[in-house]
Amino acid sequence: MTLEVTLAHRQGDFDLDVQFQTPPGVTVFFGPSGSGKTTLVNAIAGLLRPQRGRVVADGWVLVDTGAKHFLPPHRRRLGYVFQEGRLFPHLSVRQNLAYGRWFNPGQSPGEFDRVVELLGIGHLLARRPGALSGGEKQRVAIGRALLAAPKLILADEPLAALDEARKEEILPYFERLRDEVAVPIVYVSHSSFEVARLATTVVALRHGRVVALGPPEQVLGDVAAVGPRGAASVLSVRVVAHHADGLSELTCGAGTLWLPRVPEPPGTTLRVRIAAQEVILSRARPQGLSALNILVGTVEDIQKGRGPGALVALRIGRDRLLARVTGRSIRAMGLEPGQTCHAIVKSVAVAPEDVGTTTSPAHAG
Amino acid sequence: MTLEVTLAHRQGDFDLDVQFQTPPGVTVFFGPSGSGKTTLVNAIAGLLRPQRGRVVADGWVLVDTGAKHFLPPHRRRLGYVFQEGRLFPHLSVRQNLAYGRWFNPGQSPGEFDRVVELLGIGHLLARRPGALSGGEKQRVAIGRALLAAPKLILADEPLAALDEARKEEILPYFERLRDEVAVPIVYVSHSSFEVARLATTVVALRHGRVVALGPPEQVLGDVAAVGPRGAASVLSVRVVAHHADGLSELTCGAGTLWLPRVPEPPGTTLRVRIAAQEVILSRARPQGLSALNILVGTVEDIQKGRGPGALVALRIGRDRLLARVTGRSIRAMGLEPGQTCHAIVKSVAVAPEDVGTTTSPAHAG
Amino acid sequence: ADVLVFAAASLTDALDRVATAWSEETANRAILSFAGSSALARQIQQGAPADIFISASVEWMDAVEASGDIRAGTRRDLLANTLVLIAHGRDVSPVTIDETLDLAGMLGDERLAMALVEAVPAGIYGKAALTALGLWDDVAPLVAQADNVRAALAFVARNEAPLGIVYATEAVVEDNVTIIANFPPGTHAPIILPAAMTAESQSPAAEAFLAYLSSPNAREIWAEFGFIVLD
Amino acid sequence: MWEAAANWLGPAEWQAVRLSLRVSFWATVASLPLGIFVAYALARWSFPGKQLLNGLVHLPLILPPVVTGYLLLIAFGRRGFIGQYLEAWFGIVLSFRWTGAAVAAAVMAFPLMVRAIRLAIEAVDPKLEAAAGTLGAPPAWVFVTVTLPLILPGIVAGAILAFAKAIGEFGATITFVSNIPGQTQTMPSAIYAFLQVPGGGEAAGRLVIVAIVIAMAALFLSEFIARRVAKRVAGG
Amino acid sequence: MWEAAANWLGPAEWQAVRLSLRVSFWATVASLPLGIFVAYALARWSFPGKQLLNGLVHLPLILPPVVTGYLLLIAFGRRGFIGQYLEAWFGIVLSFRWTGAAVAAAVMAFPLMVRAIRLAIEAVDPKLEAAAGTLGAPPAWVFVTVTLPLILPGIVAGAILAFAKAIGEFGATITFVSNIPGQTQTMPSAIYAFLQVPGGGEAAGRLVIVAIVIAMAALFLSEFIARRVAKRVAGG
Ligand SMILES: Nc1ncnc2c1ncn2[C@@H]1O[C@H](COP(=O)(O)OP(=O)(O)OP(=O)(O)O)[C@@H](O)[C@H]1O
Ligand SMILES: Nc1ncnc2c1ncn2[C@@H]1O[C@H](COP(=O)(O)OP(=O)(O)OP(=O)(O)O)[C@@H](O)[C@H]1O
Ligand SMILES: [Mg+2]
Ligand SMILES: [Mg+2]
Repeated sequence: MTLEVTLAHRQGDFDLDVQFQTPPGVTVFFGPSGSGKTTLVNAIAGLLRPQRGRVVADGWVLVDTGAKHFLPPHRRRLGYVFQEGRLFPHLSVRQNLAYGRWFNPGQSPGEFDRVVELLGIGHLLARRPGALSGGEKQRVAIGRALLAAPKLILADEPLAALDEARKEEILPYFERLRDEVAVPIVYVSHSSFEVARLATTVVALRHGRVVALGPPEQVLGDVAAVGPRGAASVLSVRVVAHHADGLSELTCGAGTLWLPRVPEPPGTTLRVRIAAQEVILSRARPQGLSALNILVGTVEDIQKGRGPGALVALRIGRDRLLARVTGRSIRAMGLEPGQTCHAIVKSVAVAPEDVGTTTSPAHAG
Repeated sequence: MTLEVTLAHRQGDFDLDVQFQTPPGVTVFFGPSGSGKTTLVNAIAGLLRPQRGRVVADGWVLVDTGAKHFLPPHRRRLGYVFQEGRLFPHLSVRQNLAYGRWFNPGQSPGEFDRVVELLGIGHLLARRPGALSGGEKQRVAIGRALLAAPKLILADEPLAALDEARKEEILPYFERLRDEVAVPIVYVSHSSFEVARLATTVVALRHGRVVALGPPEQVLGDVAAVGPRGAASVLSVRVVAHHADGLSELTCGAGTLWLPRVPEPPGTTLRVRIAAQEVILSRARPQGLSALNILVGTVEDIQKGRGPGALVALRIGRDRLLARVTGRSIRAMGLEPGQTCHAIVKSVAVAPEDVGTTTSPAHAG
Repeated sequence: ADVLVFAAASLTDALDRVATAWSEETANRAILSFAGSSALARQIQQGAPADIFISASVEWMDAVEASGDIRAGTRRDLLANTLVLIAHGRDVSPVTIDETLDLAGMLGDERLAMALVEAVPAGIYGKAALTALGLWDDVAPLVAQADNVRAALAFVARNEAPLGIVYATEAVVEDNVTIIANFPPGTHAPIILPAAMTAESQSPAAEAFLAYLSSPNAREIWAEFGFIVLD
Repeated sequence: MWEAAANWLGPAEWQAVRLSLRVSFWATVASLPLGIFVAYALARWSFPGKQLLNGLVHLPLILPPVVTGYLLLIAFGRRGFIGQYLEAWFGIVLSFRWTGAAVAAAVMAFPLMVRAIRLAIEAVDPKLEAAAGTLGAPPAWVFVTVTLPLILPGIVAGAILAFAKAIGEFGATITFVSNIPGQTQTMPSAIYAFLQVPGGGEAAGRLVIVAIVIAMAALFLSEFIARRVAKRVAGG
Repeated sequence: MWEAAANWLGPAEWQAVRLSLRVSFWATVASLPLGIFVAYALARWSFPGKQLLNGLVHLPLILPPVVTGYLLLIAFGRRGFIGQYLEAWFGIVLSFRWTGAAVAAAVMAFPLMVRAIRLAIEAVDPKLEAAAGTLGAPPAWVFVTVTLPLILPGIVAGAILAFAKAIGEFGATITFVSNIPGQTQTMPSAIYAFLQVPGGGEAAGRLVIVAIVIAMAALFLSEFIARRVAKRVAGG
């Protein structure tokens, strides 16, 4: 599904004015608090009638103020995970989860159990939302949206209230929706982990305007859009083999990566987010380190930031790897564009949440 | 303020049964969703009347079911940041912020402006909560609690809805409250960053029971309590000098650390969280790396986890530094307890949020 | 001086005229409070500041007298009224009321409008008359009882009920009804409206007003409204 | 003992009690759907004539009951401008029937019912209704599955208020449908009749006690229902 | 034109209109604090006799107005078991004064007022009140700064309902304080008096129109206030 959004809407002092088009997959809205992410999602959901604009999902016109067309929310076949839960207080968890099924009966019966298990809410089914903890509420809200058999999932910071372990369990489910079920997803997040992991396309927002738009490897490498500490590279890698000591061997453009075992079978193409600040550079080939991954590349460019750090981009085969190092190191090492350089990446520094399955073909290019 | 809590409370299937005593400073409740964090905080606030138990803050008995004593919440002088905001919908942001001042008029007049500025909510003062974004609401909720001139701050995941940059701005304020104003703080968090940064004491909860209790360097090093990816060390360091290239020189037990400039003046003692997975080990002294920090220590012990990783503890002077490496690396390097080993830590890998001012003296030991 | 008169609601328009005439003649003022006799009587028993009480029923005057709330010697039977059978419409031929009248047949499946037959004087008199004539048992199931005579009149005036039993004083002023028969005097107890001064009356003009009610001027007005003035 | 209680009231009085219950029950139940509809329209929609509708609904509260009864007579009497068509087209006769008493009671109680339900609707967070919409529920379904359960306490309150009002309604009823034992003589009419005769106070008092008992029972029931609903929503 | 409007009603009628306004205003305003208190107690506290209080509050709704008026007369009349002490100790005389009419109207309207306010209180999230408590606000202050503003629409609704009811109240008033022009003859009593006179329908109709206009104005006002309050809470 492609998503075409052109919107102009003013509420109070806040002015939303965006125009973008994204390819199928997961579109992540990324931006600081108050930048207009929820407003935008509401406009797509039909909960907000934009003053001017047009939203088209996969050729299906959801709203077009010019043509005085407005599809009411209940005809849009959504699964919206609200930022504030919005569970029905008078219904049990089970009834909340089943709510959307009335209108979309085409759901396979096993799906309910699968989602309940995934979210770890089986023991809560008989309760009412009033008796849930914050994180439990949010999990039920996710389940309710997923079980509506939606044609478009809208998730507004669905994982913010959850602990790392729980996030780790739920994220792959969104990936599967993206890749296997091919449900288009609009996802709001503050977390660059989640962005790298899920996004097909990132829409970076600030003050109601789009400040960057593109695949995560591009937007996350754009210091202007994500800030120096958010900078990361996303490498496309292929699983070669799984080894007995719990490591998986992967190959990327020009080298081998060793990561803690990934679940995908050999041959699968994955994407790996490597935070720029986790990469160590060395002119000479380093010896005897505990770090297993040493990739060789060419320095493509060096951006000095405002702080003590600098962002070094290495070209490694087809990929671009970013390393964030101090200016002092650059001087000490005499780094300059064109030089050959080794990048050291710890296996264990690549978190499972940094490894995701690749998205639709649109991305391969 | 010491906090003494003994509680037994049953709600539905959930059974809270805890007993602990914490020293002055920040007590962080850490644990997965549904582990009882909010329930515990509510009991301290007096919003929940425990079935059995006793809560004493600094010798002040807040509740003692044995003695049939129960201090109502409004007499406890709290500043409670609720997990769900709970702003007063009929009051403007300004009135929400000023609410607690009616009852605690001892506040310095500049404090209001300071907190408003810190939280970046100056442009919202005239609005009502209905017209705020999720993160803005949460910031106002934090401000409201801070401005009540509380004797005890309770903060239930106050930063979960905020982006990294905003977190980064607000965390130091909590530190200042802890260190300068010496307000005791009870803080709920999922994030081990926040734990390491703020906690004087961590109370790790699971299923309504305390599973670990102690200073963050201990609890965060306890894989059983925080999981392998949460493991981190917390080093006590002293600021030596600030250099022109934006780096600060710090000294820890046995070596020099270079970090992106920290705001504290030379002489200050800080604590630095170093995630175990960001440390690279090397038997020989590494040369020509972009990483500036190379510390020498002795391997104290090696814990093999269930996965491909292992946790290596180095003794470096008075401190213990954890490194998470693969089992394969340990075999390749032939690492064993008692050996001398170099630890490589990138300057820029230590995020500003990993550097905090030290807490009360209780911690020096 | 002011005189506060508590009077049965069925006297409303006639007494208004009498009071106005009295005011014009004497420069005193009569303030009239109309309600059901029962309510007024109870209020007087509870110390209402009324000076004069004119009741639509002898029973309520008896009750007030028994509780010592009227001044001894001031009670007298002021007015009398007659009971009539009315029908809806202008040109309805009169009938004679006696034992042979097929009142139930005239009604068919429709209703005979009366005031409450156990409670409101007009209803009580009407029931007594029909009983005396032996007609009551037949028409009883067909009676629609209103809470006062005026409401019963309204049912007939709007043709909700074709026939009704009301006071002659009410019937003459309603355009949409015709009096088709007068009840013979012997069929019910005389319809008497007694008047008296209350025990607690303070007004110096109360006695004068009570007297004026039987004055020639007043008599003229009473007669105009169909009342019979007693003496 | 039971028999003693039964004999405490005469058969005519028992008849009035039974009739009052029937009239009030139907007045409440039959007007409830319309009451909910009107309350919803007033709470959530904006349309021309909204204030007029609002005023109309409140009219029976403002007008003396006798006036309301008289207006009902003019409108719904056998010769009334609506009543005659009701009879001609549907065979429905209200005047001098218990159904007419129910209509009078319903009309008098309507403003109370609508007000209570309307307040309840206004307290429902429209965000929950919006959430139901995003899950595919069309507006009518949202109303039935979300709004209606959430306003249940308000509906119960409104209905009980209306029932209580109907039990006590007198002026409009007697003016519209008079007082025919077994047909339209409700408790208040009977009480009124007793109060008109000297010494009737005792009999009236007995009926007053019965009315109080009935209304208290209804109130208890409504409290009970409202508490159960509130508890369910609070969780557990 | 203004004069024509003034002459449209006679001086006695204007007197009734003014009196009705005064009576209804004071009946509403004076009973409001008690109404809020009782509503709060019923909504939020549990105490022995709560159901009794609840029943007592509703009594005037259930009883025929005549009975309520009669009970008021017995209790608050000059010779009543309360009235005599009121007069002896405080010099307060209610019977046959406009103050008595106000008491009758207040008593009759009280259940409506309490019900509306109570519903509004029950819709307030106790979590907000708890939040105010944690910020140091003692319960009374929480009530004034949080609960009260949030239930304002309910209070306005309840007050206007009570006012409208007071404007239309007749049975209890005439039974308690009679129908004395200038003292206790409110609009409904005057309408009643007109209806006793053949041909008085037109004059009664004029007063009915005045009553409707007054009540409509009150309703408009309440809608307006409620909307403003709702808008403020929604944000902006
Ligand atoms: N009213 C209630 N009745 C029954 N069980 C409840 C009730 N409220 C909370 N619980 C349960 O108590 C447990 C602890 O809840 P609590 O809100 O303290 O969790 P938490 O640690 O704050 O979780 P989170 O991080 O998700 O907010 C949860 O399992 C929850 O389901
Ligand atoms: N009803 C309203 N009236 C005026 N301004 C509003 C209203 N609702 C939201 N805003 C403003 O619009 C801006 C965008 O809000 P939005 O909820 O879309 O932010 P967001 O990106 O979702 O932020 P967060 O991450 O904090 O949830 C904010 O600055 C907010 O203050
Ligand atoms: Mg948002
Ligand atoms: Mg919680």
